[in-house]
Amino acid sequence: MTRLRLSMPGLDLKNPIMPASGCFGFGKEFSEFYDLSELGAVIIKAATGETRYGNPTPRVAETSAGMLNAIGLQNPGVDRIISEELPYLSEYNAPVIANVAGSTVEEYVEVAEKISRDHTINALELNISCPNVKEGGVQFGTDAALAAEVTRQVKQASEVPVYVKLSPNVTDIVGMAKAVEKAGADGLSMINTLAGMRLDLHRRKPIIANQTGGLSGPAIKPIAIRMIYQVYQEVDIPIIGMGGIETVEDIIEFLLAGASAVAVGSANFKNPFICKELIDQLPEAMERYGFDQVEEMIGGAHR
Amino acid sequence: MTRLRLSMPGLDLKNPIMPASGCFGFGKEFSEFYDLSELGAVIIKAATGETRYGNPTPRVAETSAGMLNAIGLQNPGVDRIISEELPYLSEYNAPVIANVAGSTVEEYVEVAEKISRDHTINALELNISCPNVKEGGVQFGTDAALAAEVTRQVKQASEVPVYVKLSPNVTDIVGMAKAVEKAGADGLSMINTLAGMRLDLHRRKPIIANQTGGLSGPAIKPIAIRMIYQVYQEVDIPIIGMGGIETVEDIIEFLLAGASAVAVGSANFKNPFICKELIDQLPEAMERYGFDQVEEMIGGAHR
Amino acid sequence: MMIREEMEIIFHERIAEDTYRMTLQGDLPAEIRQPGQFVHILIDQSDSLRRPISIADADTAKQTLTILYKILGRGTAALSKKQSGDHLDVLGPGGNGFPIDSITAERALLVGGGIGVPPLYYLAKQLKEKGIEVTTVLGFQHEASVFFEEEFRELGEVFVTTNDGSYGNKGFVTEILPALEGRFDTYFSCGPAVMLKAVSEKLDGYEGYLSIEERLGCGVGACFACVVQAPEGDSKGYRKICHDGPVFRTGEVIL
Amino acid sequence: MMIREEMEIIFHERIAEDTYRMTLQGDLPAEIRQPGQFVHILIDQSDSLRRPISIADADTAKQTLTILYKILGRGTAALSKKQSGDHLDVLGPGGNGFPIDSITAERALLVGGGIGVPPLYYLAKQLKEKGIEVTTVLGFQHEASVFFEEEFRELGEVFVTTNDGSYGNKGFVTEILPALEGRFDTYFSCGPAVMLKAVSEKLDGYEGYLSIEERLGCGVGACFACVVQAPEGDSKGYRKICHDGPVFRTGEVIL
Ligand SMILES: Cc1cc2nc3c(=O)[nH]c(=O)nc-3n(C[C@H](O)[C@H](O)[C@H](O)COP(=O)(O)OP(=O)(O)OC[C@H]3O[C@@H](n4cnc5c(N)ncnc54)[C@H](O)[C@@H]3O)c2cc1C
Ligand SMILES: Cc1cc2nc3c(=O)[nH]c(=O)nc-3n(C[C@H](O)[C@H](O)[C@H](O)COP(=O)(O)OP(=O)(O)OC[C@H]3O[C@@H](n4cnc5c(N)ncnc54)[C@H](O)[C@@H]3O)c2cc1C
Ligand SMILES: Cc1cc2nc3c(=O)[nH]c(=O)nc-3n(C[C@H](O)[C@H](O)[C@H](O)COP(=O)(O)O)c2cc1C
Ligand SMILES: Cc1cc2nc3c(=O)[nH]c(=O)nc-3n(C[C@H](O)[C@H](O)[C@H](O)COP(=O)(O)O)c2cc1C
Ligand code: FES
Ligand code: FES
Repeated sequence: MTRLRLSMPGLDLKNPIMPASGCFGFGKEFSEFYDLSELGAVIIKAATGETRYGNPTPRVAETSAGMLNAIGLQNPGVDRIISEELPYLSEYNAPVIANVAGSTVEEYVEVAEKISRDHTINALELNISCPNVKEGGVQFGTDAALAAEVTRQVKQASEVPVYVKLSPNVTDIVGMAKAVEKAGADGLSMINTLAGMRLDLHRRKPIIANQTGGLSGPAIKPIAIRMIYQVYQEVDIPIIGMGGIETVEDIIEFLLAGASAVAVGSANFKNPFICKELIDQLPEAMERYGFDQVEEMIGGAHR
Repeated sequence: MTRLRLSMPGLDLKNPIMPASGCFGFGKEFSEFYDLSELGAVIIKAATGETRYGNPTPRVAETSAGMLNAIGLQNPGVDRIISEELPYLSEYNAPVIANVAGSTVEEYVEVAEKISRDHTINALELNISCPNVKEGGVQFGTDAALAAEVTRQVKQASEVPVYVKLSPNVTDIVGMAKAVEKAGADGLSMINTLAGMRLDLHRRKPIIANQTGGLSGPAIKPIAIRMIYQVYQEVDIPIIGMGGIETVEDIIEFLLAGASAVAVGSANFKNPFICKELIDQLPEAMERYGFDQVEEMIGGAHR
Repeated sequence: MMIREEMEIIFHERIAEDTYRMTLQGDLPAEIRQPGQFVHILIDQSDSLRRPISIADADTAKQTLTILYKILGRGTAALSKKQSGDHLDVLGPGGNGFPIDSITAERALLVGGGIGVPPLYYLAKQLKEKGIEVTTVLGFQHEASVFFEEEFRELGEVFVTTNDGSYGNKGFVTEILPALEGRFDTYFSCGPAVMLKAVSEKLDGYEGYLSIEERLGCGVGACFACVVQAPEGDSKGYRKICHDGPVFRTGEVIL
Repeated sequence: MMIREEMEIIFHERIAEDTYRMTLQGDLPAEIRQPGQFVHILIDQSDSLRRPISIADADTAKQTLTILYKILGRGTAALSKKQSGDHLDVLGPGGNGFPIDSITAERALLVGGGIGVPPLYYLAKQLKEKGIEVTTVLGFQHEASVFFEEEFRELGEVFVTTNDGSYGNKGFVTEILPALEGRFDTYFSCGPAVMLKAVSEKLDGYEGYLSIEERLGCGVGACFACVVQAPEGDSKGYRKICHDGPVFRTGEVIL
């Protein structure tokens, strides 16, 4: 299957498909459904400096062709992720990308320093775009100067390449992308969720206890494709694309727009086998659209 | 049906339901489906200073629970709208809101001046948020200072109240809302479409000839609800809510979030009778959720 | 008048490669004014846009209309899964078709390409009824995609071309046209944009009517999704395919 | 092991106000380990989230399982429209149920409220099989919403309460509990959060198991949508309802 291979900074991928952060935990649950070694890579749940309990429940709600979530970065903290979660993942033959979050630049740096030194980790995904916690880095994701600053410092602290995950909740996505590229980002990851809300008509209150949640799923795909298409034209670093992927056609669309690889998020909830199924289906779909190698598809809509 | 009545600056509405700009032309076509006098109001297609032909076709594409459009503000120009389109609408007993667009402040002012003097027009909707034309005012919709400036000048030129239609493609919707309120807006209209894209996998190019288009439909409803909820808390002017409305439950959700009235856009394409059907269904739905008057619902989620 | 109704599917069958014939029953057929009009179908309630499909035949007595469609994408694929007895949300009839009442021709030439063939069938039947002689040229990709040759043959002479020559004459419909010079006074054509352009250039000078396609939004003339430019000097500058068309007299719009 | 399969609906019937019973057939029932586990159903392929529904009964020989559900919103309303012969995309069985193998009670009390009743039925059957005496208290809103009283009666004594007194005893299930003091050594409860809280306070001191509900995301333990806090001092600090639960021993989580 060399047709599906590709390389990105820090990542030798046997295929361009990986689960998105927060939608796959630390992999254990999904390893009961299929062999994680089949995956292009695994992006694990956000790690913060300390244990976080996250937001009150309800934390999820369905919307038309999408869902809202406000988990609030619940995680056991970087130390316990390293000691309790990574050993299990290291048994599989798939690169691991650690999603790094924090409330301050110092926290980002601390997490990046610690987790990037674990031999299981091949790259970091710098999460400056979680819309669901006040102290969750969203300010870093909507201000280009702050984004550049945290990128610069994390880049210095990290032993592995750093992909910066961009927030779509901004006026100027290209400006954000260029700012973090200039600050040293090795790649981009886009998009995170859009801030949204749903009301419970009976209770007359937001369904999500946190009031707002992040919108994901097919509903946001056109926004993701637009942003990746625009950013691809303006930066020279590779993009991991995500936002509403459910089919192999979606994957081809992301690659044509400019992504080098893709992550599948909410669709894992509908179908826990989705990543494996998409990997199996990709070669045939590539043929249908006249592609031999994954690399031919990347940015294909710009030629 | 006094239960459905409500007043907003310049608008005495017999019910809170109106078709959204651009999705109802100038009303003529829909008058074959039902009596336009049943509508709360009619928001007509954008008017610019001169005739505009708009973008090349294709101009629309379907997406999951939504659609993209890039009409490009095609319209016969303000003079011909006044002479050829408004007389027909004036025969109906429904307030008319004129959507005003332009490339320069001067053009906005010219259109506002002319059209607000027509006796058919009860209010203006200042469209600073069309994402589909380079020279279409989108710069006014993403920069708070520019938005305030065009609002101020149009407000001066207009004989009728001015509702400013906000773009959701911004980092800080509350900041935009406050800026135009301070500049004299009588009300807000939100949201316009989100910039999006879909690729044709066979042609390997965007489906929409203009490349990007505006995303509308149920897909964007959670974003609209979130923005209206946030803005309602920070401004004192009424909001016309829109974005993905298809059912009476959707309408109640918009009102609870903070809208005083709602506009129905893309849903007119699925079902040309939708506005009338929603008006007919609203009283029963209000009862189901324990409301007697429309006004009780407005901002209900904030109490 | 356009109406919206849940029409019942009473017949549905594959008739060629990826091509289906479906008969729908309801009140809508009584509203059809002209051949060349279309119905606007909401295939699934969760779709955001309807799909326009030409009326290929109609029987007002039986309250039925027939459509012929080809699977091109998600919508038409979903349509092909529907079964007799199912109901479809149909809006129509839409647009202005071929001006059958004012046609004064004695001999008509019909030129259809691929899935542009359907509206010509209902037209051919009505031309024949008016006593007008009908000659038809049908172009397809290859043998497997040919349909309705027999049906047209019952109404007049038929020439079939396929791009690869696997059936009928090899080549494009335009290659047949020179041989037909002098055998018609008015022509009617429907098919892909490139074909319409080539046909109208080849048949320059004849009275001609073209049925044009574009991605539609509302389908009722309100959204400006479907405009096509009118020639310089036209006072409006454009036409709406869904409302002014889909049928235009040659020269009325720029192809 | 959890599997995902298209199960066939072989029985579907309304059994009370807005309340339905559905039997599904497939390979999944063979994987059930405990009463109290749930299936996670994708009602329509266009939905974004599955809906968790408790396994109310199962027959491994016949390869069937039964669910009982109430229409509460869009998903359950759509589920109620499905017909025998249709297929459902089911993931399961999920979670940890009632630890039936390690229960040493001699007399069990089951307390179910509304649509929390279903998992208790499969539990009651298995308790009875183990020779454990079963007493059941079922609480409903009003007469029209009462279901499965007879089914439980075949397994032991049953008390029914309705909020408005239109059937059985008037009031909440908790009002019956004092009268049952001394007639059980372990209790099992499922129902709305407020009821569980009241029941566990009333029955403080008894060994008890509670089945808890929350809006789920993945349903497999990966997304942290469904957490519930554990008492101070717990090393993890939380439990996942979909994975560690939905059944917890009293005191394991904060209600
Ligand atoms: C007035 C009118 C009459 C028509 N009559 C017929 C008919 O009788 N039989 C028939 O099979 N088709 C007809 N079409 C075309 C038909 O509407 C499209 O094939 C259909 O909408 C495609 O929907 P989809 O979801 O399957 O494809 P999509 O997934 O939307 O698109 C797949 C491909 O189909 C093509 N396509 C999409 N929309 C159109 C369109 N409006 N016109 C042409 N091609 C399109 C594009 O090449 C696109 O890449 C007609 C179109 C118009 C405007
Ligand atoms: C482990 C578990 C087992 C369950 N077993 C059953 C069962 O056997 N029978 C049954 O009828 N229901 C059961 N439920 C509840 C069921 O999942 C919800 O009623 C259903 O998901 C609602 O979906 P909907 O689309 O109809 O409602 P929605 O439109 O999503 O919501 C409508 C209302 O339903 C309620 N609701 C939504 N999700 C849940 C939830 N997860 N738990 C409780 N209430 C909810 C809320 O009050 C909401 O306002 C169970 C839930 C869990 C977590
Ligand atoms: C339940 C849930 C939890 C998520 N948690 C994280 C997270 O911890 N870190 C992060 O960077 N993104 C997180 N995301 C965002 C996803 O990684 C992804 O960017 C987004 O969901 C869009 O992809 P999708 O539409 O395929 O879900 C989360 C998304 C969901 C739905
Ligand atoms: C085809 C189309 C044309 C539109 N034209 C305009 C316009 O001219 N002026 C404007 O302010 N908004 C325009 N809009 C935006 C709508 O008025 C509305 O804000 C948006 O579509 C969200 O509502 P919806 O989801 O109900 O469609 C247009 C939308 C569509 C789909
Ligand atoms: S499709 Fe809307 S005007 Fe033609
Ligand atoms: S629902 Fe995802 S962890 Fe429980």
